[in-house]
Amino acid sequence: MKQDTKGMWRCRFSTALGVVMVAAASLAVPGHAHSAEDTVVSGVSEAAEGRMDRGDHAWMLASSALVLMMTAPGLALFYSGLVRKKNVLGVMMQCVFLMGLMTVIWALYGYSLSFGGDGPLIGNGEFLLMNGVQMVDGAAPLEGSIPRLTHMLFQGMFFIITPALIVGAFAERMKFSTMAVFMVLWGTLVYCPLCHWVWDNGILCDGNKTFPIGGALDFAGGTVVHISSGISALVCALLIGRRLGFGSEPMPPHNLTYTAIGATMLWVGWFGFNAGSALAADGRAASAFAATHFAAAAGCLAWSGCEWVLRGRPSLLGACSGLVAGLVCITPGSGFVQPVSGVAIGLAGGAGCFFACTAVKSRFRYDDSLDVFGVHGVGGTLGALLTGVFATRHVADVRSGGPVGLIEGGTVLVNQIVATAITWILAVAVTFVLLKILDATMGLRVSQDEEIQGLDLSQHGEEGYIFI
Amino acid sequence: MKQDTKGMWRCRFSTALGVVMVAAASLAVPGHAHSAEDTVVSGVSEAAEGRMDRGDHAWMLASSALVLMMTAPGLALFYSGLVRKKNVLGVMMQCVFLMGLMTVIWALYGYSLSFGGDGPLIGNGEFLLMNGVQMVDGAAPLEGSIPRLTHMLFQGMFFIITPALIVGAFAERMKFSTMAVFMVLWGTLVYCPLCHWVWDNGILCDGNKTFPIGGALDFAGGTVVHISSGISALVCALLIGRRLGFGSEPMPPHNLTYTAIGATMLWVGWFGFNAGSALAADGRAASAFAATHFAAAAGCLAWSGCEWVLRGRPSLLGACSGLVAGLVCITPGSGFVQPVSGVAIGLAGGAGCFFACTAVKSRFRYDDSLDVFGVHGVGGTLGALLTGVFATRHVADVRSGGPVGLIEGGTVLVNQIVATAITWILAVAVTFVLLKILDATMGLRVSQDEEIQGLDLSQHGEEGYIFI
Amino acid sequence: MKQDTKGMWRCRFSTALGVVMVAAASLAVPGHAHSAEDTVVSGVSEAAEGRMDRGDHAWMLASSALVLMMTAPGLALFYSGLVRKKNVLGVMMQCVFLMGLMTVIWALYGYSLSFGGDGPLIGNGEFLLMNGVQMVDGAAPLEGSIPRLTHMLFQGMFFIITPALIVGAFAERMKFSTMAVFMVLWGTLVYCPLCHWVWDNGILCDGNKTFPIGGALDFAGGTVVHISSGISALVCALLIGRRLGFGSEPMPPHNLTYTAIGATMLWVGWFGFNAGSALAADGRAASAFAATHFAAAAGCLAWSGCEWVLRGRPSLLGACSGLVAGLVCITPGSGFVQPVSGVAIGLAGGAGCFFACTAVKSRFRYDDSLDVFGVHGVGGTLGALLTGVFATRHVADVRSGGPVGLIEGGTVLVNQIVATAITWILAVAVTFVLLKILDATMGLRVSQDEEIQGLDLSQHGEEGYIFI
Amino acid sequence: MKKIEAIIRHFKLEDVKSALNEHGVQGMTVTEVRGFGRQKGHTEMYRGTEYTVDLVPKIKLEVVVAEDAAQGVIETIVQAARTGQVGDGKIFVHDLAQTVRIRTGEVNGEAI
Amino acid sequence: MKKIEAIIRHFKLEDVKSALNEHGVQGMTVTEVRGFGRQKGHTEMYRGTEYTVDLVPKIKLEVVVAEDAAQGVIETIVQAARTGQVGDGKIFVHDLAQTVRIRTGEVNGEAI
Amino acid sequence: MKKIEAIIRHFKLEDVKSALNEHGVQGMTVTEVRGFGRQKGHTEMYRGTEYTVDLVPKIKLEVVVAEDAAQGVIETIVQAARTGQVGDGKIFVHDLAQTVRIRTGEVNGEAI
Ligand SMILES: Nc1ncnc2c1ncn2[C@@H]1O[C@H](COP(=O)(O)OP(=O)(O)O)[C@@H](O)[C@H]1O
Ligand SMILES: Nc1ncnc2c1ncn2[C@@H]1O[C@H](COP(=O)(O)OP(=O)(O)O)[C@@H](O)[C@H]1O
Ligand SMILES: Nc1ncnc2c1ncn2[C@@H]1O[C@H](COP(=O)(O)OP(=O)(O)O)[C@@H](O)[C@H]1O
Repeated sequence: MKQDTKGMWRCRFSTALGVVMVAAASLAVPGHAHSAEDTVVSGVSEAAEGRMDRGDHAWMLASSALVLMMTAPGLALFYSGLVRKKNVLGVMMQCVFLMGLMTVIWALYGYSLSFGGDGPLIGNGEFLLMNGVQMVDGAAPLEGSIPRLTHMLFQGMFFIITPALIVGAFAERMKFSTMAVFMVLWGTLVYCPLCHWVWDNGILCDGNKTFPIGGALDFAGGTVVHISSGISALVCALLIGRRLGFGSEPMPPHNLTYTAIGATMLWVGWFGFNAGSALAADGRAASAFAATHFAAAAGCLAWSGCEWVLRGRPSLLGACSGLVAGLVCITPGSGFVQPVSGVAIGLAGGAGCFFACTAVKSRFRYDDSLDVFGVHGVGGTLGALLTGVFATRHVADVRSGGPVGLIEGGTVLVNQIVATAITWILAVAVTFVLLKILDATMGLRVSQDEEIQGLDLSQHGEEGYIFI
Repeated sequence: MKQDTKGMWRCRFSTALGVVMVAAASLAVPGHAHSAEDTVVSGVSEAAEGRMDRGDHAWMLASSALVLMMTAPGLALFYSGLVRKKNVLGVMMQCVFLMGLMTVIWALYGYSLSFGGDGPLIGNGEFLLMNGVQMVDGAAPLEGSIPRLTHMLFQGMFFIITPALIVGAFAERMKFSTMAVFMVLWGTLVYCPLCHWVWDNGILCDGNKTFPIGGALDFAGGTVVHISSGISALVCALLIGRRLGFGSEPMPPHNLTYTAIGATMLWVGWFGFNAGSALAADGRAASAFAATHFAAAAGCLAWSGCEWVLRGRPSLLGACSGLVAGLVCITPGSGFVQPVSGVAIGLAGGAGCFFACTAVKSRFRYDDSLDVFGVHGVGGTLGALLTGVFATRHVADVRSGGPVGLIEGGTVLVNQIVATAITWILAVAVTFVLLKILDATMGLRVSQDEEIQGLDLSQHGEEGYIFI
Repeated sequence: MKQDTKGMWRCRFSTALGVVMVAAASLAVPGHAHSAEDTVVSGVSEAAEGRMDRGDHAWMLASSALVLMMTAPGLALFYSGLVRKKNVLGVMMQCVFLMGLMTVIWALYGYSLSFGGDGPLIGNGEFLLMNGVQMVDGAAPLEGSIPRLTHMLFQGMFFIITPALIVGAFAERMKFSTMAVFMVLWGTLVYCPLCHWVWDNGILCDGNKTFPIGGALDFAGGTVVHISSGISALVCALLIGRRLGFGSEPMPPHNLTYTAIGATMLWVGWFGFNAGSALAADGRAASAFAATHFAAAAGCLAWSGCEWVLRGRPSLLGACSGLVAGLVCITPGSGFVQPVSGVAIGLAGGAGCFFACTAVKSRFRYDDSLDVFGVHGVGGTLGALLTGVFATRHVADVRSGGPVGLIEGGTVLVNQIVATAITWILAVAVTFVLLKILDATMGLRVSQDEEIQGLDLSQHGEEGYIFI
Repeated sequence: MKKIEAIIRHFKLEDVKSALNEHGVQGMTVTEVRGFGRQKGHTEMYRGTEYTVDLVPKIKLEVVVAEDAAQGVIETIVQAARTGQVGDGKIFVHDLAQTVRIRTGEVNGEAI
Repeated sequence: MKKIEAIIRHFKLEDVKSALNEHGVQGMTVTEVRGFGRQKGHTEMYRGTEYTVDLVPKIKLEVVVAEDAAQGVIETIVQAARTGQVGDGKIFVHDLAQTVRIRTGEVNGEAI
Repeated sequence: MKKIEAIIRHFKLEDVKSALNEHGVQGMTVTEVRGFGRQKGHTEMYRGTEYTVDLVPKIKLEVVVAEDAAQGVIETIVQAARTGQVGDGKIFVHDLAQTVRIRTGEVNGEAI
């Protein structure tokens, strides 16, 4: 079996055939006595390859909607509450505009570059301009048990949120036009290759023969989404530089109610993100849903617990940051670990990111304004490694019956480390080069005056709240 | 085939029978070798007529929830952010109260008037008080592959949002009681007939024999929802008159963060609106979902692009207005055009509505306060026409294999023009008469003092924000 | 038949077998002629016991997400808008923190205590630490037609929102640490037993042989969620005492826009709550969805109508309170009554809770700050009784063909009264004892200074809005 | 120099501002305040609890002008802000000891 | 005439307002401000960054009264606003050159 | 005693506050205001409707100090708040008739 997550269906043909036989048999004898207590459903799709399952499809449509909701209103609120009042629209605008921009890129060539063909390094032109994705003569091509259109949509929502996450690193100072160009290039040169490597049988796909040691178990985007964006964010923060007054002026969040609304919307939307990554409404989707839910809860408790112990009281921002950290951390493993491990992973994520956003950040004094590195970079990396520890064949038998995670005695942790390292390198290198080029050509930052005035007015000519 | 969208199932019986046979056959031989790559699923429901499909049903329940979310919090936030602080609750109250009022009307007689019987002009009493819709002896009557109850619910959400859209035209000045009475009458006399004409095999239903030239392709409500509300809105704006101080005082939006949250919620909810209009979780739902998504994205880019070019910088309000314009514009065609055409339609919608809300509006100086005409009237009309251009048999074979849209060499554009014109006439005539009557009896506007004080206090005795 | 709602599947084995046979037969002859008009679907799951239905599962995953959204952002916004500015984060924090805390408890032992085993009084250790719930060898144990994991998740969302509802009673004054401890104990000692009694074949489960007179019809949580929380809230309000300045200082809601956003999110989320309680995407889910929708609408009209008549104008807070009251009131009956009865029940709920929150509250002068008792206690009780009036065998044949509700000539009203009384007693007794103990050990209230300063600063060290 | 402080109705701000502009006033400062006075506010009712909202939203306008310009400014404000109904507001006139323009350091007359 | 400007604690507004009311004061203007003084604020912590919040939310109350009423009003405010803890606030008394009621054009004594 | 009222730019608050602190000023009150002056604001465009936003967000700072300290405080503010660009703001100096510390009832010099 070559790959095991979003592009999983394609490589499952042979095993599935057997399943279909069994399913067919059981269909033929529907009355045969299961005890309701003991009966179980296979995590492997019961739907035959090549037959659409409308239950799966219903869940995937809902999941796509949920993941779009994560970027906005979710992330837009989460981030915009954390900046100063004069930049509230600037942050929202970056999120909303990226929803438009990345979607069009995805339609034109992004999906094709990510999921076209079988090459080890990059997709091909197979699905350019939605060819081979759209309906032909009233029939929609399938990917697994859902229309390929829906696969394209669901994956396209990830292509929006990943760059949108980076926005937090250079909040309150980046030039809007440069941001837009950067994101198109970043999406094309970091996201699409990475996505292809991990989820379309590329070099980082577990089971890939070309590069067998780096195959990552990444159910919903630990490497592709969180590590890539979190690491790139750190590079952005370092190259773009600190905000004026950073360290001397107070820059407290201007509206924590928005941050809380956004964070809880992220929690809700993340069910689509993680459980949707099963690409089916099967048992594994349920398992991923539960692991996600438990990790968010545990992350919330861990971060606010750390605050409670170390600072005397838990804060709402802490609880919200913690739940997001828990969600980030469970993302790669959500479909490989047991839900109860989600509690452990969430605790680790909450505490680890707390540490990264407090001790580490104040030690090195980079201005990663909204802690994209601290939460997504650190949380994603932690999650990728912990997947190698907790993954179990009970949830996904990716080693043909052999042990998977460290706890079972398996060795995927090695692959996880290699894949993570490669992702770090790719993200750092490409982001660094892109920013250097853009700095020389367009300029990365707004002028000092514009920064002082705030991005709302200087970049968009609007104000957030007008109460007089 | 008499009709092709929401009420489509009823008229599909004969073709479906064949499909069922094939489906049955394939069920009987489940192992027969499809290549996962090549297999496709028919957009036509595989579920036999008269058998419930729980996958379809799951998606329709979710869609119903999504469409309710569009009215509130979605539209309520989108609109209330655009008014002045003293009217923020007034707008929200109109949305929330209409959710209550229109729903009860729908339960009592609205659904029956819209979807009862087969008459060319109006529904009958078949479903009054939910008779024939509710369960009998533990069994729920079906409409296609879903319970008729769910059909009623989904359609009922449209009966809420359509009048709620109009609210933006007379924001900040209309008398609340008159608004409520107007909406009940408007819903009864404009919405229900139109809905019946287009979606229940009435005179504007594509394939209707009585009036064959006006049959509209309207997948999710270009005529029924957007043209009807947008045109009526213009009549309202003209008859109710401008706000005090319009043109002399600045009336900038008091809270653009709300507008952005609302707009992005509309984007998310619109997936239910458009893809839900397939009434199934089938390939066509996926296609409509994708077209919707692409059009929203393209609309967002188009409007903010226009601003960028003409005004030097893109604004968040522009991006949000543009995405809504794109969504409006794709609505009628979402289930008839290819997703990639959604990009073109979205661009046209964004640019067209930008033009309508700037040049046209400032030329004629009507006070359509929140641009209901500019976005829904213009965007809906544009969308209806573009459906006639881009519709293709690949998505919906409504001409029995013949060409459909102009690009394919088809002629539905003529029907689209006729149907649009009829909708304009109906909306203008009924709205005009209703408002004249209400003006003479109840009065349309609040008193000048009340308008100055703001609707929050004068109509509802409340204030939006109390920070002191 | 022993029980009829969430745990219903387990006790349906025998009848289901028959259904399966029929279903199988119909599968075998797929082409046999149904008239689309006349065909109906049984409310009873067509899916065989012991076979997963992915359509059901898709809906249950979506429902779980919707119910989480109810607590936050839904309830968090609804409540936080009603308090004074200095306590806005305090309320949100309680909601968010409870999402974390209760979820972890649920994973550890809560689900097992509620749904383990068949004992009449309390669950057992069967599902401790998710044993027997998680996947084993790639297969997920089932509960009815969905994975048990999903059953656990869906039910777990109720375990979050129920304590979160109580938060409104002691808003603006309770000590955060004591709140956390209280909720863990309350969840363990009130929620889990009650949940087991009503939904897992315990003494209050309709059809239970041990205690036949108290079996409640409670489809989605009238007793388990609303009565339990509403009555406990009253005890909290009385024992914790009034806010400083209650009755002398004005304490108007600081941000009604949040309250409206929250209320409408509750409406949307409640579809998951009630229709999801069918545990399937079947006809009964559709019926419950419709009843819920109609009751919310009617409640909205009833409360604002009362205000209109008695006070001269309807308010947004009234409309929002009314819709929530309607939703509360329909909750127990949603899967037992016809949708059209939902209108009546919603009207009763809206008017009854209006009366409770105005006349009753001002008569007795307890400081139930956000009207948890007035809405959930009163509305839940009213709903439980009205279920006994309107329940009908047409929706759920719980008396083997005999009449159910009073209107049909049935006698379940007696059971409803007994079950409600027992729930009141349990809630009052346990809450009273817990609070007395906590008062003596940890202290219930923040200090007077902290209360004056506001919980945001005193408990969490943060401010909601910083605009300077 | 005088500082003229005017408490006016929210919706009169625009009128007053343009009247002052025409009258030659080149600067002013505006604050959102709540006022309590003869205008008895109104009753707001939240879920059955009645609040007498005696704190009505108002705008405070501060204009600093030269001694001799004061009377004209006051009259301009009075005219533009008047509706004749209770609640139109008040004007308070202060003597200023000194005025400085921060940008240039200019004082008094030149600073306005 | 005097303008009495009092910086008080948020939650004392109601007490002061009713004390003044009883004392016969018929009008006042209220503004939301933030104060910095001996009350050393507190520390807020946002994701590990510590902020000394020295700007504490306060209420500014402005009351204009006749010369001879001033002392009584000041005392009333002091009494109603006092808690005895650092941060109770300050009262600043200004001489007013003139007062005008916008609605009627009345000046000085009659305008209050 | 003098009350020094300074209208400054939003982002200069922190600088001015710490300059005053170093200069020994122990208290001040801050209000969010909007100013209109030479700084001509800017144009905001909402869906094609153009608004001249002449009301620019500013901060009003009020500091009460002893007579003789006033000049030093004014200079400190001018220095800290100056950018040299139009819109830096103004300082208005008032004579105060009286000052009271609510907590203790101390007056004038002791109250500051
Ligand atoms: N004595 C006062 N001191 C300070 N402000 C006052 C005073 N009297 C009135 N005001 C302010 O003037 C506003 C209008 O006063 P009000 O008495 O309601 O109407 P009018 O000015 O028409 O008599 C009040 O809302 C308040 O802000
Ligand atoms: N010198 C000053 N000038 C202007 N406002 C001041 C001054 N000193 C104090 N204040 C205001 O009074 C408030 C209370 O002062 P503070 O020194 O904290 O307590 P106290 O008045 O009890 O000594 C401050 O928050 C500030 O708003
Ligand atoms: N005559 C005035 N009265 C009251 N406030 C004024 C006056 N002139 C200016 N201001 C305030 O000072 C601010 C700055 O003034 P402005 O003329 O824009 O720049 P500058 O002070 O650099 O000349 C204004 O925004 C306004 O708040």
